[in-house]
Amino acid sequence: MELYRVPVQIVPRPGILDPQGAAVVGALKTLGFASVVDVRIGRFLTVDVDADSAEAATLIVQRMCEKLLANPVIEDFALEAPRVQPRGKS
Amino acid sequence: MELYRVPVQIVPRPGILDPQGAAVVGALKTLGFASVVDVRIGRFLTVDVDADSAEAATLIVQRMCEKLLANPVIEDFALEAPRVQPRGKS
Amino acid sequence: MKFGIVTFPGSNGDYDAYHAAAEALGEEAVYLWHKDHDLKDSDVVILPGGFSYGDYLRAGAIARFSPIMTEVVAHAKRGAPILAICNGFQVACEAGLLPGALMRNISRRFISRVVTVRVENATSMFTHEYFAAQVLRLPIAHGDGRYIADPDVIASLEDDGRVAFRYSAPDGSIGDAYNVNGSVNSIAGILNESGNVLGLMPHPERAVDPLLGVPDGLGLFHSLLAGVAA
Amino acid sequence: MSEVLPRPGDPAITPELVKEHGLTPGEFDRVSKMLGRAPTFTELGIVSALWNEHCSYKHSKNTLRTLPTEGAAVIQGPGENAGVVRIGDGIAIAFKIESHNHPSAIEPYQGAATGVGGILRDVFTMGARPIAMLNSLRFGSLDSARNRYLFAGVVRGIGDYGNCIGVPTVAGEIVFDPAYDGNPLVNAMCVGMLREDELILAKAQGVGNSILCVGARTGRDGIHGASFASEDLSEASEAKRPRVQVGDPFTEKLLLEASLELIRSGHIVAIQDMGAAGLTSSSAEMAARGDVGVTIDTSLVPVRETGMTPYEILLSESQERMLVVALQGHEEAVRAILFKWDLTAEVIGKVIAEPVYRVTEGDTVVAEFPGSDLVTQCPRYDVPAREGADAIRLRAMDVSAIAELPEERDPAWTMLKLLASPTIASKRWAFQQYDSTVRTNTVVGPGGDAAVLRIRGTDRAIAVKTDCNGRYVALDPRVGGRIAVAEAARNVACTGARPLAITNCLNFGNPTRPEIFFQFTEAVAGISEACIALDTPVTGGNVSFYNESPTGSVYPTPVIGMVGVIDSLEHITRSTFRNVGDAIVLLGDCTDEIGGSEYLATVHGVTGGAPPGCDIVRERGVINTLLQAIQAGVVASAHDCSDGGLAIAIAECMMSDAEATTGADIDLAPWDSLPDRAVLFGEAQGRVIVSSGDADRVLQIAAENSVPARKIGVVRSRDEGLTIRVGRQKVRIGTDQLGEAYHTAIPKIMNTTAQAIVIDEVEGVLA
Ligand SMILES: Nc1ncnc2c1ncn2[C@@H]1O[C@H](COP(=O)(O)OP(=O)(O)O)[C@@H](O)[C@H]1O
Ligand SMILES: [Mg+2]
Repeated sequence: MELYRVPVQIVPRPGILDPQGAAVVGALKTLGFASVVDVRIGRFLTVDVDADSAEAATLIVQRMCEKLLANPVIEDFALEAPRVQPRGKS
Repeated sequence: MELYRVPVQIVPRPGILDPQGAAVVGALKTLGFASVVDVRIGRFLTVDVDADSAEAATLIVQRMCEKLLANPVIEDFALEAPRVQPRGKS
Repeated sequence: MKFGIVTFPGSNGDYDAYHAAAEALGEEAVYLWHKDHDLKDSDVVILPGGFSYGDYLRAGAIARFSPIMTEVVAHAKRGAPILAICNGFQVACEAGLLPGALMRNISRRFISRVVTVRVENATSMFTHEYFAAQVLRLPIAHGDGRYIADPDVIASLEDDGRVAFRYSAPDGSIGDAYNVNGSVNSIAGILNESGNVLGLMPHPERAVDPLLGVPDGLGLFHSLLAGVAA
Repeated sequence: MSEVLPRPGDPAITPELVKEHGLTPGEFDRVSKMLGRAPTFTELGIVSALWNEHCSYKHSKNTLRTLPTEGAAVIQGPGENAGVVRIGDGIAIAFKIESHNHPSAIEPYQGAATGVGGILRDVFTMGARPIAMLNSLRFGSLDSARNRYLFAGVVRGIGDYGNCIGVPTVAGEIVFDPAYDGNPLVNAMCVGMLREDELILAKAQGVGNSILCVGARTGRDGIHGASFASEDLSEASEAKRPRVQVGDPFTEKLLLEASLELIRSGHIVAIQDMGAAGLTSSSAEMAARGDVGVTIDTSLVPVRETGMTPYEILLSESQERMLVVALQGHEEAVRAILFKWDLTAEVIGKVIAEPVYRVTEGDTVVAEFPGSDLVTQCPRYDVPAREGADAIRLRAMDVSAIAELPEERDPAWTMLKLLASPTIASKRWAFQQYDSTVRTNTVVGPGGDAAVLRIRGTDRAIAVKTDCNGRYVALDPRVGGRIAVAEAARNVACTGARPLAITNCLNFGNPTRPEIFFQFTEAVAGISEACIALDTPVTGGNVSFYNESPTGSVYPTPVIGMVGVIDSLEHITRSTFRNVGDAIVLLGDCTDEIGGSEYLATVHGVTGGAPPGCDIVRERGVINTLLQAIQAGVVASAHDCSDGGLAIAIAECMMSDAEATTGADIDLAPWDSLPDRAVLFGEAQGRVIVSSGDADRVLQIAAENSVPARKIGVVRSRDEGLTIRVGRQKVRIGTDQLGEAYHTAIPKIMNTTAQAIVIDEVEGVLA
């Protein structure tokens, strides 16, 4: 058993209004960042799980996302590759 | 000029209490995901910018993070590698 | 005394602050538009409650870059009073007028109710009309009110008497059960180093009219008035 | 009329496509006749939007016509975005209620939030500043995880939207009953204030005037299901068209401020929000109200996504948008105001002399309808109404024969059980998530009988409340309809307010079923009777049909939103006992009725019997008595007797305000001849508990109004608790014990770590 950290990106589904992102684009432009074209804002989670392998860790976090972490009506999610995590640290 | 998409991860600084993360851990356990050890919740942004190169895109988004997107009192941020983005699509 | 109340896009406590100053106190009050660079000769600037920029990204994060904030910061530098209420407190922290940050309530829910807070510093320009350890009844209405800061910042706030208010029991005792949003050391309001910027989550401006309940917020405004008269 | 050709790429108009658009063959013929040809795809979309139940009221219009809509206070009755009544001093109140049931069932948070956003727009487009929000919610039992999830998500959605906008959420009601399993009801009401001369209507006028699209950009949100037929249902197109709209309260707040500024500016003649069916319904309805022609160019509409077709632009339900008719030549002034608020306004069309409703895409006409036929010629249906056998059987049930449980031998047990029933228990868990004090006008907030808001600059206040007992309506729709109005009026009167007018949200099942249509027409008849008798005309409302779950339709739930006026701030009255030693007086009378009661539902799991009778003349007498006594200064508190009956109402008077609890000593000997449980827990109508330092005067005023009234007890201190003498029993119970049951019931359920709660927690957290 290793401790794996699985990073999860959750983003609003395409076509879903993202008022936060729109507000941030406006703010960035006001701040002089003229080259900004779009911003979408979602959530970033790191999930630490005990698993036998990186594949197993991915699989379980995938299930967590489907079941709980993402709202399929308005969000998509993607997992990054698990990283082995030293124990006893968060 | 290309359009680059720069993914940004913003996470609570270590040591900062994350009650949301704690609630999610509890929820996952209740749902039977016994192997979950910890969850930290932050923000995931994709910033689309016009830039001459991937390096330039990274640099400008880095500046955005320092100025607006992350609050150094409570958050750390990390950029992923920029990806060239086809135009006219959000 | 002239009160200048900043209206950011998404502010909604500006109206309450205005009426507290103009009606309950009978003082002059003006709204200050976020896009302007003009404090209209206000003596006291109020950063009001509400949801500036929808609280999108982080509460207060975008508002701090409004043009008017340049003048507000300069006003603070001059030692003039700034009263930062609720969302205003969040803006003030983001702008560096006050240390620390306000995070999601520990209950993770928005909380709207009357709370009791204890006056910790009864000598500041905002609070000298209260007596030390006086317990006030004030409304709160926020989702992101959990005050946090680095331990050394907290230590200096405590050591310098810059904690202005703490959530407390009705009898003034302090404890987790009364720490409504989980703030470090039950902190409900703090002062900056020179004592001319007060940030607090409770709403004194909503507690100035006996028709609506105990008018415990009046003392704060009277302190400001008396300070100028003195 | 122009020639209208199909747009390249339009699907062929087949019977299947017509059906997918929700049109019957008869309705299709009607359109074809109106046009003198078959409609194009774009036109089919327009018709399907305007003629669906939600916009056209095709099954309800004929019935709604029977409601009384006129009265001295009414400035604007049904037909506009909101009703408007005058309250004196040149001040008027605009108010309206609307449902968002189905979106909330899919995505409770966004569904409820966008419901709040929509009703806010209805009110501020009248020129009124929103000053209060209310909500009326129905969920299945909280024993189910899904229902807890829906409850928590809806409450959070309502809170987040209203809190962000800065309009206090001050009152409402929440009922839990298995009848709402799978089909929650989420009705939101908004109340706004304006000066009478600031009223503006949504009536397009002035040939040559410009039509502007204002506010948020248009995306592919909520385009109704039928539009999926327009292309292959690939994964990509699925993803392109989210079923739920996401609310943006921040933009709405800007839109609110900008709209009010716009209305006061004199640059515009009409304004209307884009609600259901978006641009289509707002433009067609504005044109029809003004009896003018309009032309709209979809290529000028600011969009958020590329490649949107006219069909999509017309039917999009993107939120936070308005349609404005500006005076010719004033377009730039309009844009300047919106610009100030960081919003955009684009001219997208014109008011024209030619009597047509025309849509173009650039220069190409893509849809055209003669005159306002689209709106005025929509079909109307009367369905045969026949009462369902189930309702008849349930009503006839002899509920007095239901044996008492052994535990009931101690009525204190029953009291605690009822107080902890989620429908009766304190809803603080929910309303503590609503900012109820912003704008500093809330004199009585959530938790009272009705909310009271002072009107600044006057000595007046208004009282507002929503009410409906769906169980009563299910058992006897006419009586239930009457009671809904009477109870709302009583609640408002308990605060010292004269009931003025109502709005209503009629939540029913599938109207094409005769038993549902029977419920609908009967309930509306009951509402009419009560409104006429109480002189509270109907100024508007909303109908929500097809509230059905797999197990059947919901209880018919015609929610009443009542507004009353208090002429002097001195008369504002609260529901809880104030002074130890005051006499407790019951206005009205006890009966042996227990049919349809919360007692039967909670203790015996029974929905049955006839609901309590509603003598509307008596109701009026009780309200008059109450108001006269309040105005005479002899009422310390007044609380309406409803769910759970007299015993529960008394307990609430003692402890619902946790910070000022009292005790009471009650003697119900006058009703010894009635069954104890009917006296304690029966829900006889027309009753109010008053505490007074001058009971004789209260009794005298009651007598003058021919209202039965009796002194039933005395307010005691909290330490003395509650004592009730009833029949041969003496019930004793501590105030704190009652308070504990009442205040902790819902938190205990919602703050567990049960799976669904956690799911909501997580979504709440992650939102
Ligand atoms: N139950 C009702 N009683 C009276 N009037 C109603 C009722 N339902 C709807 N109306 C009126 O019909 C009109 C159309 O309502 P509605 O379609 O809900 O408005 P919106 O366009 O805001 O959705 C409104 O003026 C409304 O007041
Ligand atoms: Mg409308």
